[in-house]
Amino acid sequence: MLRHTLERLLLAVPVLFGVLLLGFFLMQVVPTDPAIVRAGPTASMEVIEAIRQELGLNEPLWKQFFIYIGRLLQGDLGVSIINNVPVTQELGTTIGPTLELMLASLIWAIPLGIAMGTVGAYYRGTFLDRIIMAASVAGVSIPVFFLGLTLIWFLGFQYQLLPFTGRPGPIWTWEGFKAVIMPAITLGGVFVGPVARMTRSSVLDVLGADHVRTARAKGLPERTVVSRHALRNALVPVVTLIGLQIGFLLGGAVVTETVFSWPGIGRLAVGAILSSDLPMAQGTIIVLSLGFILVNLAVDVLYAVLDPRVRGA
Amino acid sequence: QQGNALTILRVIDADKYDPIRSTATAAAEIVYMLADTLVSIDFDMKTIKPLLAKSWTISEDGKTYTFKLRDDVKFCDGRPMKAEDVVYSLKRWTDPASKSPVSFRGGPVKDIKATDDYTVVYELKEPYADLMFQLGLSFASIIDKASVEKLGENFGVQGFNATGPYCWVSWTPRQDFVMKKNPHYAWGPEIYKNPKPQVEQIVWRVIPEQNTLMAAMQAKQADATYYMPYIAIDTISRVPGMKVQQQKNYIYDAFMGFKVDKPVVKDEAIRKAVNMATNKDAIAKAVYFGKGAPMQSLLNPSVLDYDAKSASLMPKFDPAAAAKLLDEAGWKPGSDGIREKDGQKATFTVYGLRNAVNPRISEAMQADLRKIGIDMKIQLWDATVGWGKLATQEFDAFYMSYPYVTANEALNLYFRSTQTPTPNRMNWKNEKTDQLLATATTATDDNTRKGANAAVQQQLTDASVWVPLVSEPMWLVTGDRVEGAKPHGVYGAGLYKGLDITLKR
Amino acid sequence: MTKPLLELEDIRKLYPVKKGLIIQKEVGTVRAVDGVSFQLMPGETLAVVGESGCGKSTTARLAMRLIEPTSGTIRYDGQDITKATRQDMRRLRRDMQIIFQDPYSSLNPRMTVEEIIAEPMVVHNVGDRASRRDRVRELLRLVDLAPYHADRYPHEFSGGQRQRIGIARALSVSPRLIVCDEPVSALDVSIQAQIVNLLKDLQKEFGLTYLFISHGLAVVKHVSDRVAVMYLGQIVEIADKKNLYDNPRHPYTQALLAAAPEPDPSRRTAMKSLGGDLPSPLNPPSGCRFHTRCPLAQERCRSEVPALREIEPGHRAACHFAESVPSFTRFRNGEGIHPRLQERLALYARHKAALASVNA
Amino acid sequence: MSDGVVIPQSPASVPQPEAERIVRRPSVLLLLLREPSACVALLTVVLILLAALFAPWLSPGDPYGGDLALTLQPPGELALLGTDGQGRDMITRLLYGLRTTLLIGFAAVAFGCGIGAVVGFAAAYYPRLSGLLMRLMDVLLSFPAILFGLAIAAIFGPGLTSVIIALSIATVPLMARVVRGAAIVVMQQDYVESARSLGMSDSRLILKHLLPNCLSAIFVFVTLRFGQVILLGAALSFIGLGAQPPTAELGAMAADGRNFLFFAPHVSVLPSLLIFIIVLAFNVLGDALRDALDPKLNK
Amino acid sequence: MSETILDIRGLVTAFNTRNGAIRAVDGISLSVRKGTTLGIVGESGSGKSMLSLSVMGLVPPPGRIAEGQVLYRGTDLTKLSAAQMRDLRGNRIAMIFQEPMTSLNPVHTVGFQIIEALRAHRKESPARLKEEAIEALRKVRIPSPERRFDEYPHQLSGGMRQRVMIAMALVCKPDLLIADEPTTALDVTIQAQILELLRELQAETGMAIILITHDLGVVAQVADEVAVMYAGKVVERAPVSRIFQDPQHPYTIGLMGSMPRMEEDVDRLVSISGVVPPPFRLPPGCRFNPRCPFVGSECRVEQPALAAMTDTHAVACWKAPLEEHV
Ligand SMILES: Nc1ncnc2c1ncn2[C@@H]1O[C@H](COP(=O)(O)OP(=O)(O)OP(=O)(O)O)[C@@H](O)[C@H]1O
Ligand SMILES: Nc1ncnc2c1ncn2[C@@H]1O[C@H](COP(=O)(O)OP(=O)(O)OP(=O)(O)O)[C@@H](O)[C@H]1O
Ligand SMILES: [Mg+2]
Ligand SMILES: [Mg+2]
Ligand code: NI
Repeated sequence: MLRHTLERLLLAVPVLFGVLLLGFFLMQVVPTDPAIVRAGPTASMEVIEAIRQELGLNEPLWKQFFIYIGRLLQGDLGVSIINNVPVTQELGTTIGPTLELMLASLIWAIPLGIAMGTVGAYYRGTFLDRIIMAASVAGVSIPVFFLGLTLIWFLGFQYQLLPFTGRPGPIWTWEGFKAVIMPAITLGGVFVGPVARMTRSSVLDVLGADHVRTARAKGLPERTVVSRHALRNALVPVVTLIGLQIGFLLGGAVVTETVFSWPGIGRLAVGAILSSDLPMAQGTIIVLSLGFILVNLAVDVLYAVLDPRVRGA
Repeated sequence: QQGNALTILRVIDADKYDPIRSTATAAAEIVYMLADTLVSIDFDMKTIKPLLAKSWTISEDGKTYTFKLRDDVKFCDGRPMKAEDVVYSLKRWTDPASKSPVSFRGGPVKDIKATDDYTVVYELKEPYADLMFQLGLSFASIIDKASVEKLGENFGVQGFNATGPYCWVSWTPRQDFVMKKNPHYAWGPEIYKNPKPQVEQIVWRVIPEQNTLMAAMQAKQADATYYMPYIAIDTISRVPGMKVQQQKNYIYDAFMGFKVDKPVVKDEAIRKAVNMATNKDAIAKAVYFGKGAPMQSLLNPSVLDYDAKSASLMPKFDPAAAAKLLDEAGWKPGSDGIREKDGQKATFTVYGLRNAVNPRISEAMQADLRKIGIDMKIQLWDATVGWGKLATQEFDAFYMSYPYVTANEALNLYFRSTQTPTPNRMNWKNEKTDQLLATATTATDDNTRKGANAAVQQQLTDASVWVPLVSEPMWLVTGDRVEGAKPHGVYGAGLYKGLDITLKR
Repeated sequence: MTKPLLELEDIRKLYPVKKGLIIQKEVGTVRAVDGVSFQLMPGETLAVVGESGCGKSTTARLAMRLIEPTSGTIRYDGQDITKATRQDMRRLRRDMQIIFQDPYSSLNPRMTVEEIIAEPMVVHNVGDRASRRDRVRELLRLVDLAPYHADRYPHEFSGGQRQRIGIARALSVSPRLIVCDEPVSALDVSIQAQIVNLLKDLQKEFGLTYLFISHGLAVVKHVSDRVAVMYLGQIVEIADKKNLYDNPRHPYTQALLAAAPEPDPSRRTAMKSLGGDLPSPLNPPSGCRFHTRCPLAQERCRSEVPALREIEPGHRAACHFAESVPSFTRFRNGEGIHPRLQERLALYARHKAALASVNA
Repeated sequence: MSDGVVIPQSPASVPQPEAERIVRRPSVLLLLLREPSACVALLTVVLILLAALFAPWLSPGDPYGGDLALTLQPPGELALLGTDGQGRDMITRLLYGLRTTLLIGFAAVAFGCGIGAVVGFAAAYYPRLSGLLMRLMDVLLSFPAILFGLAIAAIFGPGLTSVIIALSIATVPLMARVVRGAAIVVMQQDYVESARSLGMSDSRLILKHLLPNCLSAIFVFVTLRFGQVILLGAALSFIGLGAQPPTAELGAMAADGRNFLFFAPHVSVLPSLLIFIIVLAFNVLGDALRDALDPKLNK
Repeated sequence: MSETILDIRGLVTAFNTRNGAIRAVDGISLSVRKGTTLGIVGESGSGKSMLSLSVMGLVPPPGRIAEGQVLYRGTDLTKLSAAQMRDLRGNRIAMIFQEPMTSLNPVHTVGFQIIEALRAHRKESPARLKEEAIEALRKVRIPSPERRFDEYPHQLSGGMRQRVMIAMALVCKPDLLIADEPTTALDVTIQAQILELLRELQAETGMAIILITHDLGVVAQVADEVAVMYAGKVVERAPVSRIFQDPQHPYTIGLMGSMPRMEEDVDRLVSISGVVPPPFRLPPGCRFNPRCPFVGSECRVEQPALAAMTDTHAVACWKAPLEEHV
């Protein structure tokens, strides 16, 4: 299993390289000149040219890429061309809040989604099932910012229950915990639906399986049958979905971070790409893609935990 | 609930807080509190008052400025400020070697030197009428040499040491900027009642989303902001405890500029027609919800050297006349309602930043212009890409809004032929303008300066290089804990030094 | 003497088993088919029997060159087709068709019966639209389906009917050889009997040659002329039907016969079955592959690979002791069916025939 | 023994074709219509399509010309659903916005799924290509869609084209996975083997056997993705990269209108609601299709 | 005569479907005595599995038991509460299924699944449970049961899995074992092993077995009594020897004839024409009539009841006894 994990890890390397390459060249085609960005709106041409020289932007493209990769291998992500802050430092300060936000969203969204899906599958075709499915479909149909602003309007402003202006501290502090609630509801809200739906169809499949009938024939109580024999087996596709949806979640994160002034990496990435802050944009792309790859790696490993048949392979 | 900290909300962060490295107003509003300048600018935006310099003299030929400094000024780290600090800071600003985008603001410097510990001599190669105002801008802040050298590129990113009423505590980009009271500070400009800061701590918080900002103010999660959306100002002013104040002398103007060498818009008739067809009153009402003033002149009436005569030359809103003008100039309506001349469609592309107002202004103008048969295509860009885009020659016209202190500054900045391609995005290269501006800039007497500036204003108004739109007012909103706050607004810095503010309880 | 229609000579199909995603390491080889040789005469039925996973389907696919053999030679009609080009193969494919086990997955659910049956003709450019249409109706009649079935989709049919459609498809281009990969295993006995009868009728009518794969010795006895018994990728015994059933010479064949339940309660035997399971074709046992389960295994069996050798004319077995293996006869002709039952069956058949003639 | 074979009395005893007929599985449409929620969804989709198609005829006003004197009017007599920040009639804007939004959805899904399907089939059919193709898809997949949107917008400038390109690219890897998965299952079916045994060409095999049997999986994915694409488009509009003014697009309208959210909620709420309805309808339809196409559920 | 363990009386199991109500089991009466085996044969879809699931109280929704009684040692199972039924299930009445590949949960170890069955009905210490489970594995002749205990189903061969299933079913020492086609998916050699095992275990424990199959050979080898089912009904019931000597129902005869035999060389098999009608389109009268060579006019009108011919032999056919034809 360790070997399995290691090999998956190795397999991720070319993907990561591809992401880097793609990211780098995408940034190159962006018609904005980073030198102008750095110089500011009222700078003169000479100043801009001087900055171009300084940033090495006059080097050929491939050379820039390899210089970049070379530095990357030494763990040097460069410094922001806008404010000279090392990219690693910026990433360091923003990744925490984003992780917190994602974690806070997933921690309720996944269990809730799974529970809803399971209940829906078990009571298939009943009114309860319909309600649950309607709710989960509705959940994936609302624009994220709309949900966020509505929450702010009601919970934050009308009833003044919760703060919504950023992250006063880590989520394990009381202030931080309160502040993360609304963003987490907003972001998690888009996640519950897909999880619930996938769980439902997956559990439904398994509920019809022979071994569930066997479990019933043994005289096990329904609760055990559903949790131990149906849900447990149904988790693999759910886990896959979660892995894939992490990417989608990021889209929501950018919006959520903006609405709630959450100082996360999503906003950093948007800002960096838009401002042609090449090193910073690259850095965020690496981190986000790496995150995605790692999550899916974890998913792979989780398969083996969930399904002994995968372990041998 | 924030204890004894004053929380100020704003919508955007600066990329760094080195006075000479950032032109953003978001930087200026912080730097003004962290550092001081030799002179201060009064609430009227016209009067220069002492600050670090208690007095000054200007030589007859207008080339030598001698400043007498206060002797009681201390940096945040407790070190007393001397003339050498001033010399270092000003040289750093004006020296071309420091590649600052704002060096030119220092004028044609010959030398800056200290004659004793408290005297600084600022020598120019030729007279520079704007100098005193420029010395009042945050770019000319006096900073600590040791700290600059120690932090290098990270000065204004990781730390800062200067003589402002507040000291750098921490900066989390895109989130919070925290500053605390400078314990030594007692040299606040006389425009304030109390020369000492009275708030222990100030937290500047970035809230990129307008609605959130508005809700946060109303939910009392913050104390002050001058970024309140215009639509909310009336509502807010009705909320008990909330105070809304307007800075009438605030100079921050929105305009549309033409690239005068581009097809279609190089035709003066088109430019004039656009000017006449744009309903500025409606824009001020609808887009600014009546909180902005329509601009009927090239420059802001509150600004030094504003020329009332050229303002009267500005054509009034009159779509019918505009249409007639176009007819006369040979622009005939085509089959689709868009005018044509010599096979050329009356269409042009406008670029601008995507901020709160530009989308709406541009759409309103687009509708106005369609009525007289001109097709305006809009392309708005996010703030960060936008500056790059606005440096290109891809577009025919652009939206811009800018803060300034004198007419001379504004005109020099935008209309000198040496300022192409940016910030002279109009590609306005006119010898007469250049000459007049040179005269105004080097004038040593007020009248010469005023006259030359007025002549430029008339020339530009006549050529319809700009379509002035709205003068954006500043509205300071404060919560019930705050007392003594008064909007200032120089270079967008709504609270300027932040003195006189106290927190109840 | 006629020459064989199909001849397999020492055919092997090995699947390397790799481990690892990047640095692939070969950890073994599945010897799915390991040196199989047989000849198939025109018009005869050769059955291949054996336990699940012994390589029957692989052999069938190899015979049709649907998969490439690792080594060995396949001759069709005297011509070596092992290295035939795609073009040549295409022409040959008209002559050989295949019928599959699973009647549910062998028909494309998105095609009508007509399209399915006509497809081989379309692919091989046989006839025009109208003639193909006629041919489809004719084939449907041939397999006891009605012409109006042509416009329906497979899901509208029962398993047996689908199998008939599969047979009709195979017959559409008038092949000479049909490979039947367990064509009746998935069907109910009653339907199985119908299909088996149909296959036999068709063979008689068109002189077809069948390679008939099955795991049921009973069915095989009913349809085949010769039988090959496979064990772990190899043929262990091949003989005429009569010889094989009356005088099996390989212990495995005997074990298979012994394990088949006898449909007569009066002769309940203690089912002396083989112990253990089929070993994995990955690393098959050394020597005689059957030695791990063979009741007669001796030291020699463990080390020495027995050759498939002729015991008597037309009867070959791969056992060192083929001659000395105790004789074993489980089923003797006529024995076992109670006379009363026999009468009943005859009566049933008569009534059925009478009813059929009335309806016709 | 006797030959008293009972001779059937009437021809009625001959097995009639009817008697033998196994009930036809009803068509997918019929199965869909059995489900009330699917009916409603289908009806909604049809209505939405019609509304978008006939927007110029249905709208009472001009989508681009507004009256700045009459901005942010609440729904009422003057304008049934009020006016927006430029004084334009909301109904008109919504109808035109619907057009653009559907265009984004259709275009992105068509391009993305088209390319994705080709890649997916290629990967399933040519195992040798599979590794390379799927790694490529992984690269696209690990590149967050929203960043794609940003980069594309930065290159081509914000606007419809960029949104469509970005969303198409983001759809490709997902579609490729779905198609590959479905195609591999189909490839294992005996009828594919049987088709191979006939020696037919690869193209015929893919078009005649593989594609039709993957269609249901494709169809379900497409309907669900359609909704997602519209939402992603709205998110892009939120950060200012969507359709540019004055183009009416629901996502952009909702995003721009949020500035008046607390004062003239209809400007943002109505387009949001419409997005919600579209996405909901397509989701429900997709789910119902999945059920209708699942042979397990209606045997 | 030994005690009757299970007595099914007029059992009807119905499904309400879109095509109308389907009676998958339509008025079946059967009984099994201690220590004996009842074989049930019939074509696919004749309701064999539904019958056994009805006994277990496991009819999948939307199916339900509509009529009749299932008397287990005199208690009517159809009247029991879910909890009471659960107590019996797996404990007194156990069941094994056709597909050993899918009937075990792939994500739990074999041992765990056996212990689970035990733990549902016995309160014992974990160590004791494990001991019993291993004992059960040993009983079904699984080599080195201690090692197998911790293995997952996919690590076992089909035959081994079926043994595990049997071990799991028998671990609580039930009175009645329902085996639904326990050997259909297995090779003949393995089938022989499993059948032998069942026979031995029955001799040892004296449990009653209901063995469902469609292989008449299997029935001949292990059943004491046979019930032939067609389209939800029992059409013939008799001791095994009678069924194989003197089948009365045309359907039974057809099945006998359809079976290829190794002891007989026949040119054509005697087959039954046609196919089983779908349950929602059953013909009027005798359900077999469209396929029956002996069909008469009465057959198309009225359903024959299962009538006793002798003490032990009952048949549902208007033409029975077929003697006069012989
Ligand atoms: N593509 C493949 N890769 C690896 N091993 C394979 C492959 N195809 C078949 N095998 C192995 O080859 C052996 C023979 O398989 P084959 O399908 O020919 O058996 P069979 O006799 O037809 O079995 P059954 O009766 O179950 O159909 C099996 O052990 C199988 O696992
Ligand atoms: N969920 C259901 N809905 C409707 N009808 C059903 C359902 N489940 C089973 N049936 C019907 O019940 C009848 C009996 O099915 P059952 O599984 O008992 O047959 P069987 O004799 O066990 O067949 P096999 O030999 O294939 O296992 C079938 O005709 C089937 O159509
Ligand atoms: Mg096979
Ligand atoms: Mg069954
Ligand atoms: Ni008779």
